[in-house]
Amino acid sequence: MLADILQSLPQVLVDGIALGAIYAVIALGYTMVYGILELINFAHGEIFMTGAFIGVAMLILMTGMGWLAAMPAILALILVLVVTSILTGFMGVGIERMAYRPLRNSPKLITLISAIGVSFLLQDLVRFITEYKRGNYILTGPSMFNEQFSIKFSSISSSFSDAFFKTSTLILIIAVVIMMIGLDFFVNKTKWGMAMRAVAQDRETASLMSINVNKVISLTFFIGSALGGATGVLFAVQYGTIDPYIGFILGLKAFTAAVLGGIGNIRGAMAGGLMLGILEMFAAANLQLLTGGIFGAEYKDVFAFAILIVVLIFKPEGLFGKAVTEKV
Amino acid sequence: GCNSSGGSEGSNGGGGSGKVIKIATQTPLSGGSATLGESIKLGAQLALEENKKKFEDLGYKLQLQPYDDQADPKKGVANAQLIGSDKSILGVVGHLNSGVSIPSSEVYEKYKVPMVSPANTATEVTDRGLKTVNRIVARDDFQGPAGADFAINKLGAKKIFVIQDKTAYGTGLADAFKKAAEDAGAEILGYEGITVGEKDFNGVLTQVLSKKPDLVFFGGLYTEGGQLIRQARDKGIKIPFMGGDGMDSSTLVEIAGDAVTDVYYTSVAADASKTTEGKDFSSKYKEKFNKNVESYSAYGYDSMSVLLKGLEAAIEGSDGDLPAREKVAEEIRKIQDFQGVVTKVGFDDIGDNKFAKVYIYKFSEAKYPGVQEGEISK
Amino acid sequence: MNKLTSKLKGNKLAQIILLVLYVLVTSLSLYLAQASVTAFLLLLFSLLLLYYTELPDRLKWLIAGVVLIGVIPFVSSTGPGYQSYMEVATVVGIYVAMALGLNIVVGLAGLLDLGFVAFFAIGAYTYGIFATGQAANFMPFGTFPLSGESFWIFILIGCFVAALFGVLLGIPVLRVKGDYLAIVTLGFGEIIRIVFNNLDKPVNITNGAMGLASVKPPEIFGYQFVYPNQFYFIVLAILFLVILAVRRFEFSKIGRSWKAVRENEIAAQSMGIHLVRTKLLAFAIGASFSGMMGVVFAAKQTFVDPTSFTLLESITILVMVILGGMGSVPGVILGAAVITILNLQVLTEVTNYLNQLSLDGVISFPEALAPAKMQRFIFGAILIIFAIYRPQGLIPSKNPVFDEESLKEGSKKHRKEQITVEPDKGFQA
Amino acid sequence: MSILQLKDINTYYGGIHALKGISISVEKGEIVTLIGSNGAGKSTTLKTISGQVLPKTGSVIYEGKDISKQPAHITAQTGIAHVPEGRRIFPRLTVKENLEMGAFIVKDKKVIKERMEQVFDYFPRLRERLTQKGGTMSGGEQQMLAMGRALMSKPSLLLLDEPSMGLAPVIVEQIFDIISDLNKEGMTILLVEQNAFQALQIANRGYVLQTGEIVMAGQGNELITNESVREAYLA
Amino acid sequence: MSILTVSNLTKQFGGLVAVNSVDMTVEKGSITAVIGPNGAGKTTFFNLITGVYQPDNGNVQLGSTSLVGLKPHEISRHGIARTFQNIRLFSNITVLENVMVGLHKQLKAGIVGTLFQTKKVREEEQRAKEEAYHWLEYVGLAKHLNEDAQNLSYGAQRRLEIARALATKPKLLLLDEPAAGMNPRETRELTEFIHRMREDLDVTIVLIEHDMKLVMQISEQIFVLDHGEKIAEGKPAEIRNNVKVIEAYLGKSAVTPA
Ligand SMILES: Nc1ncnc2c1ncn2[C@@H]1O[C@H](COP(=O)(O)OP(=O)(O)OP(=O)(O)O)[C@@H](O)[C@H]1O
Ligand SMILES: Nc1ncnc2c1ncn2[C@@H]1O[C@H](COP(=O)(O)OP(=O)(O)OP(=O)(O)O)[C@@H](O)[C@H]1O
Ligand SMILES: CC(C)C[C@H](N)C(=O)O
Ligand SMILES: [Mg+2]
Ligand SMILES: [Mg+2]
Repeated sequence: MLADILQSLPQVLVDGIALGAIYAVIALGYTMVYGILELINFAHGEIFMTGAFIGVAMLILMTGMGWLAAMPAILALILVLVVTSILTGFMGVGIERMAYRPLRNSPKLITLISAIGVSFLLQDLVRFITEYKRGNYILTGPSMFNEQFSIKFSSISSSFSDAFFKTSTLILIIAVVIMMIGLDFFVNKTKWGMAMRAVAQDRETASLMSINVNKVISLTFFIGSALGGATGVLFAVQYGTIDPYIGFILGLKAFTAAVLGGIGNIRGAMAGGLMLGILEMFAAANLQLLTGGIFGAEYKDVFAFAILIVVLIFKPEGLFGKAVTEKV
Repeated sequence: GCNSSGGSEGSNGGGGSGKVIKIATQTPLSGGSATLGESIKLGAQLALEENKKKFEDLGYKLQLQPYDDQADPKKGVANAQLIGSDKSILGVVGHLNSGVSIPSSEVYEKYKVPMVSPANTATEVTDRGLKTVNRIVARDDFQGPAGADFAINKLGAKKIFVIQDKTAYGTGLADAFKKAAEDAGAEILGYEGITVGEKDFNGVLTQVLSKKPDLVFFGGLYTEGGQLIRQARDKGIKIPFMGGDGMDSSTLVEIAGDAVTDVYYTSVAADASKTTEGKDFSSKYKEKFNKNVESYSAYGYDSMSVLLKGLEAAIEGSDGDLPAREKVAEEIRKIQDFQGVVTKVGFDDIGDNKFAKVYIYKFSEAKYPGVQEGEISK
Repeated sequence: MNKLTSKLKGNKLAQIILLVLYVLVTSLSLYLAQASVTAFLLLLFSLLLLYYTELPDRLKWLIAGVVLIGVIPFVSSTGPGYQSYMEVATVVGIYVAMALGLNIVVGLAGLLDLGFVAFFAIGAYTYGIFATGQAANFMPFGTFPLSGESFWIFILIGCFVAALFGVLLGIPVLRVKGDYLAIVTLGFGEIIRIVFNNLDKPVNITNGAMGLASVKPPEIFGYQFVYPNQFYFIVLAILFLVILAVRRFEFSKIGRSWKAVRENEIAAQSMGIHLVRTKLLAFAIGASFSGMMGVVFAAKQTFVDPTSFTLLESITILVMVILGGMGSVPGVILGAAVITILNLQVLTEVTNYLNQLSLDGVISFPEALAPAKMQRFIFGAILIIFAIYRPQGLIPSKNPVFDEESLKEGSKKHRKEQITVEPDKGFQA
Repeated sequence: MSILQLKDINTYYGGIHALKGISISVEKGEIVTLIGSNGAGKSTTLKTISGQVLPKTGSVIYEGKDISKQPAHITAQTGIAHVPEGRRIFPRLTVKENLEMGAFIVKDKKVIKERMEQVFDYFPRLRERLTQKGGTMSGGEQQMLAMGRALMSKPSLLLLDEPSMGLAPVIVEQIFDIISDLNKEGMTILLVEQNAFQALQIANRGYVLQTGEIVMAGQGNELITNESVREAYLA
Repeated sequence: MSILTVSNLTKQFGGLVAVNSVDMTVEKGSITAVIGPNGAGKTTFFNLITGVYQPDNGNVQLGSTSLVGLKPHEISRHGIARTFQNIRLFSNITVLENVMVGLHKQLKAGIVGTLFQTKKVREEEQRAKEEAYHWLEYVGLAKHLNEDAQNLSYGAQRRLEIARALATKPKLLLLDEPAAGMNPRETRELTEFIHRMREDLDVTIVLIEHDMKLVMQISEQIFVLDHGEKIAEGKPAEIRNNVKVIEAYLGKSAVTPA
């Protein structure tokens, strides 16, 4: 049994990291907004989804105009990523303005309702536009970066099998790593990053420090949503097909990842995302083996959630969250 | 028991040119499988409108009342209550999903509203022996074995990996397939479930990769199916895939792209373009709705036609009153040889269609529909 | 207008007269214009008006009882819409009870729970498994399905089993706080659903995704409950008990300790409140309401399957609580009613109506914008609008107002009992 | 010349009329103190100046400019630093980061460093605790941090809201010394205190606030000896 | 007779020793003050006694029972009540209910009794209201009974905390800086009030305070902490003149009080 598990481990890791990377970046968006407003921004999954649609729409458009063929694919992708993240970034800012800002001094949970509302609204809006334009809201983009690779783990040791993946997986992982490093640097090492953390802890006092609180909050939404949108594009390229409802499930998982890592903690979100991705993949591939066929892949979420719960029981502040003992 | 709701038949709105008889459709008009649901509704609408004249002559005004079950059992049941309590509704065409049909039909049975399903394949739909429930397509315990037979005897599959989507439909079909395949001597290497709505099935596929089967069977719908096939091919899994009527959709091809080659599917829906009646229907449909037919359009049409036939029989001798629902249900069940545009219909004692067939298709290129490879009747 | 309201204020007789008049008019219009949803909704609205009158509580309860037990079933009973109105009312009742349960957890004890529907599922399955042949798969003794007469006991059993699970969930969960709690409960909800969806192997307990069909309807002395108008009364009775219980808990030692824990855990503890027990009690009691309604739901649907218990369902219940006004019993009732009616009746009716229009060719929509498909959009928009314009909820929670005069008298006793020195002026600036 | 002038300020919290037509002036280089009992509106006055709450009517003139409608973060950039009641340090930022926040608009790292050194001269305890999270410091330590943070912006007008609250006598003494020192170095200070005696001792002038109104004004030493002030606030 | 005996009590936060081997004995019925510079560990000391933090070492004994390892609510049941340096009221409930929470452990109502509103439960509830009201009268907040706690002024909130603590019928009452934020006159009233509490209620009081006037007037015994260690204990007169205390805490001016 162990041998079987080992055998497929390289493949599980590659797939798990790819999925986990996506969770991780979406989780960042949750964590950032949570960190600053203590709001579970339910709409974030939908921003991700919108990003995916914008990206695919652009790619389809570019294919139609023959541009995609004319320029190196990677350049096209970068272009799409940049444009999409700017668009979704502004979208995030707009959502905050209209749906959250008016509620800033209201009870915390009511903003959650507004967020759920935005989430429904966006789902239907995207659905409507896509369906209107294409007659079907399940959208499949032009296929890109489909070259297949395999890493020859078997040559390292015969107890491993080779791992197969596509170019897009590689691109996805590289892009995500760049985004994360950039963000980590921004938040922890720059002044605006520090301002974000200060606003997160005490808005009123932050404003006494010459910080424009609204601007900082907008900035936070911009960055989080831009990252989310860009991830959407990467997701679409990796998985090919998208629909308006992908944001819900992925958002949920990503939020779980954020909590696993310690919500509000940027590195935690990254680690939590990767961990969740790998765990899920591992469970789907091996639960059957591990339980002698009693539980199968359908229990993978149970497995993931169970681990989450166990982690939180022993470390209630998440993996990377610092236990802040309340000063009494 | 004591039926306290019965009572007053009351005066129904209607008036004017005879009594209003409504026939409901209940299919998903929004959400994931709205396209299929819509096509059933439109097919049914077409049939109803063609029959309007006839019923007007009998002194009744026919009306279509479409409901949206959102492919959600709870919604289906809630709507069924509405349908049941609307006395002018004398029949239902629906649903698309067995998972919705099963609970909703419990309500129909309560109110004695006859239902004819154009698409449900799960065995439990009729196996409960409800008097009001009928379907015109084949059952999963016919479809599954037919697929298994084809996989083993035609494709030579010996080691099979079964995946299903953990819905009422997917489980039912996959179970039926698995059982038949095992009986026929194939080895089932794995039996796994995936989650509807997700997009990454690499975990399960890793198992497929390491178990090295020579065929994968998927019990589920095209959205997940397409994704599954595509990701399998990306992993270098080149063996044939097979699925059931849930894969019978042009969207499957869109999603899977070239990966769709070497995919087989059984379907309970005939290709309408094969017969002249079917072709006529398609062009009528296209003309009226400016849309191409989907696999279940014609079944929506035939279901409605069968239903109206039963209704017509029930009306005889009802003296211009609304016929009782029980009567309509009885008359429908009595139908033994009705010729529709895509299928002949004759119900057995639990409401299954004796003439239902299973068709086997293959995608050899990225084009829908696939090429028909076989047609199996009971 | 303003003048009118100010005149009405304080004038109880006028309020009663107007209310009765209102009920009469709406009842009459429902009675006459049979399938009128508007009339039905307007009649329901009278309950809200009743809430805002200044009548004594007992009278309010009495009037509400008369309207709910007598007027509504009676005036809607004659027409074709009868069962569907009763169905809507029944479902509203089920959701109200659940929302009230969640309100204890979220609104009173301040524990954010995103997996609340799990308890509903547990209730539903508890009855579903034993009231179908399912139980025979794993129970070596007994004959299944149990008869519909067991339903009544199962209401209690569902209540207890759900409460038990509430405690089971609570134990591990108590270490985590705030939004961590939210995600753990969410995980719990999902786990329960997935397990129910898959427990057809190795032993077939829940029949997996196929669900449990033909659940026995309730029965008593050979009288079967099958139709919505019958379930309406079952739900009404349970709901009455639930509201009574909630009210009593809220203004009791237990309710105060919930609120204390919500407001400040450390201070609550130092007042002698057992944190763990208090939270577990909130989980258990909240869950038990859901469990009871789960049983009713299973019997009403005569079918149970896991798709009825998704995360979206939990979120919807949470929306009812927050939108209605956290911690506010009338608010939560209104919230649950509004959301359910909106989803079940208004949006459906509106879309049906628009559908009919487009079928008749009166108007035409682009396919993608078909009204049936825009429900989420409309719902989302409504949520945002409500949130922004009623951030405290539809009926914000109010703290009880104590009558100072009566307390003044009573407090003298305590003075004599414990304190020797007259402490009257003292510490006052 | 007045560095700060409040003219007939009326401030409300919802329906609560917290400031009822207050007029105050502060000359450059002065220490002015506001005293008054709980809820008199002292904190509200400071908040109105720094822009945390907006007055309904009246004007706040700072260096000749009306800033009464100016948002807090702009006001903070113009040389007014506000040490809020209850310290309000950032609990999850370290001591060092808290101080850096004080100099948010300063771009030059070197300047920040210099100022931090000056703050450490006033409050050596802060140097020892550079990496401790603000939220875990004791009450007194937090007060030092809050003042240090305000000094990081080198304000020309410092608003202090009960800086001695909860501090050890020896620290209170220090704080008052520091206030005097800062003042000697040219900083103008508006001081709100419950500790009226000490406040009036170092103040040039004082105002007495009572339920949102100024009931008395005068030189610091005048007020100390005033009978009714003694009765009400000094006891 | 001593009511509270603390021995060798120690608490560390990371590398910081917040309370270091502190011994202390408090006489029943006395008023005792704990003073010391900011960050000396006074509040931490209270937290250790009330179970909010668990000590790393040492023992806390109330009468003859050891409190170490007990949860805060259990300690409260043993008869210790406290107020908090950073006010911790139940902000969104009424003033009267805040005090009623203090009565929590004296009320016997259980789930069943509550559900059925038995006569006993109803009567108990009525008595609780009256008693809570009585405590409000006692601290002079009676007229605010129906206000939300958060809407009280700062001084009133401090008083409410005391009323809430008194409602638990403590044998030992710990007050963490009760005079903070009060002006001298209010402080003087508080001083009288504390005296009166002791007389009326037969309660032992330990308080942390930086207002030396109050401390010197009121306390029979003073303990001085610095850097977590006890550096002095004694009568006010002794402490006032203790060189170590003057240096670490009082400052020069305190030697000649105003
Ligand atoms: N955020 C607020 N919302 C509503 N009312 C408030 C608010 N802040 C202060 N108040 C009210 O405004 C009045 C003045 O309060 P303020 O805080 O300015 O008094 P203060 O003189 O600083 O008192 P203290 O000595 O207690 O700090 C008080 O009646 C207070 O209750
Ligand atoms: N939860 C905690 N985590 C880390 N350090 C803490 C914690 N609580 C207290 N400390 C530290 O322990 C020391 C003692 O703090 P404590 O609050 O007991 O001081 P105090 O004597 O009450 O001071 P003050 O008079 O200013 O309130 C301080 O240096 C403080 O920073
Ligand atoms: C559309 C089809 C996949 C429906 C399926 N045959 C069912 O019974 O649910
Ligand atoms: Mg103040
Ligand atoms: Mg302290």
